[in-house]
Amino acid sequence: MVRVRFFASIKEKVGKSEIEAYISGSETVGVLMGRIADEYEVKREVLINDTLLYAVNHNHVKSDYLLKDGDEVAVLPPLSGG
Amino acid sequence: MVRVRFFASIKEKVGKSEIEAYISGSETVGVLMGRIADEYEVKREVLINDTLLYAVNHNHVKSDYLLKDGDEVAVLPPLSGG
Amino acid sequence: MPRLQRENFDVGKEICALTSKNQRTGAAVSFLGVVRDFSRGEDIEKLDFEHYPGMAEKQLEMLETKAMEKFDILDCLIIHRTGVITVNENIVLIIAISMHRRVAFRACEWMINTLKKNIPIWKKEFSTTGKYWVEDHP
Amino acid sequence: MPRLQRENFDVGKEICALTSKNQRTGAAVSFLGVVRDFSRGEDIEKLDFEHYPGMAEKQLEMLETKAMEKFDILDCLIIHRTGVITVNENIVLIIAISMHRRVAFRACEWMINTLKKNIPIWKKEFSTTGKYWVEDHP
Repeated sequence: MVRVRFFASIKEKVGKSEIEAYISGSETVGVLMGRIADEYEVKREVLINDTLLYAVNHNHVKSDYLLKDGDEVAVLPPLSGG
Repeated sequence: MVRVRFFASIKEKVGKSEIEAYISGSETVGVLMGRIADEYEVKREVLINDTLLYAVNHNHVKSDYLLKDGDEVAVLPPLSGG
Repeated sequence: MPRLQRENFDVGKEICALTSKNQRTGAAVSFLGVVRDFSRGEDIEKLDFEHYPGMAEKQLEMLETKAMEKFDILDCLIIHRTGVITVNENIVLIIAISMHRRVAFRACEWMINTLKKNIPIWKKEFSTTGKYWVEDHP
Repeated sequence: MPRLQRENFDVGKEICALTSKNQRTGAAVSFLGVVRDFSRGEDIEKLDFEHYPGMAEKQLEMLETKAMEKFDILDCLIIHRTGVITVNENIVLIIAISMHRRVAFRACEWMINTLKKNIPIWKKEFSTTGKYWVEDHP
């Protein structure tokens, strides 16, 4: 089980700020995003595109990062602090 | 007649903060400095060297600047504001 | 230690607190970001800043640590506000202090550039015609 | 308008005064120079700043004008203190405000660099071993 958090525009598109998801064996962030898109009926491009960043346990990761049980995953739309 | 002002280390070396000097026809800042050095018995290098800047009427000038009557000339040792 | 806070900050007090802690300080360079009244051709009324609690704080700490490693500075500080901020109000303050000025300029500019790229903070603009998340790096 | 003054200045107040005059301001970059306790291998007690009255003010005004012409900034301000200044006290403050941060960094750094080269101000260092005019550009 992993916790998945959405922020800003992604949160509005998915309609949730966080969900929980089961992961099967060795699953990457990218694969998980595909499954979530299907399950929550949002287009895959919403959760998988070049402008997004991903984080696992508060660290930036790439979409091929291998998840493990208990991870906190986050989908970060283009940052605009400052 | 021109007014000549000295600052910081130059003022201490010449022993004066300002003097008045007659100028003859078309005289440059450099030529005037040579005459002042002789008259006030300081080495020519004190008033003529590559680290100095000159100003006439509050504008930076080169040593070949032609003086005219009533000018205010200044000898500026290396600046160290800020 | 960086700060992420709703309240405003006092720019002079923060710079002074940093410089007076270190007698070697010769230069303090600061960047202050404030809300512009105009953006992308629209009149702005206010901004609303959302952040990722936990990650934003952690990444800001890492940013200060990296700045100290990367540049010959004596200290640095980042303060970023969250929530609703209106026109002409402070958003972010970044200070770098050093013995000589050049590195303080480099460090301060590097920190604000890196903050914009790495820190999970998002800005919603409320203009006279609507509201939208800002999703580019001007 | 630049200022050459004996009194100290309030950094936050000066930055705030400048940014609040212009609602287009997105960025304010400031450089604050303070007296270091250590210079050229000697412990410093205080500095004494002499200037060329008339010329210093005029050249500072020209410096602000040139910065406005050279960079896409909204406004700028230079304040330099004169007379005796002790360790950790403020010497000089330079502020540049702009819509976007990059030009404010460039303008602020250019102004302090140019001030050091062009403005007739001289600094005498009083160290534990003696006093001397500073005659180089570190």
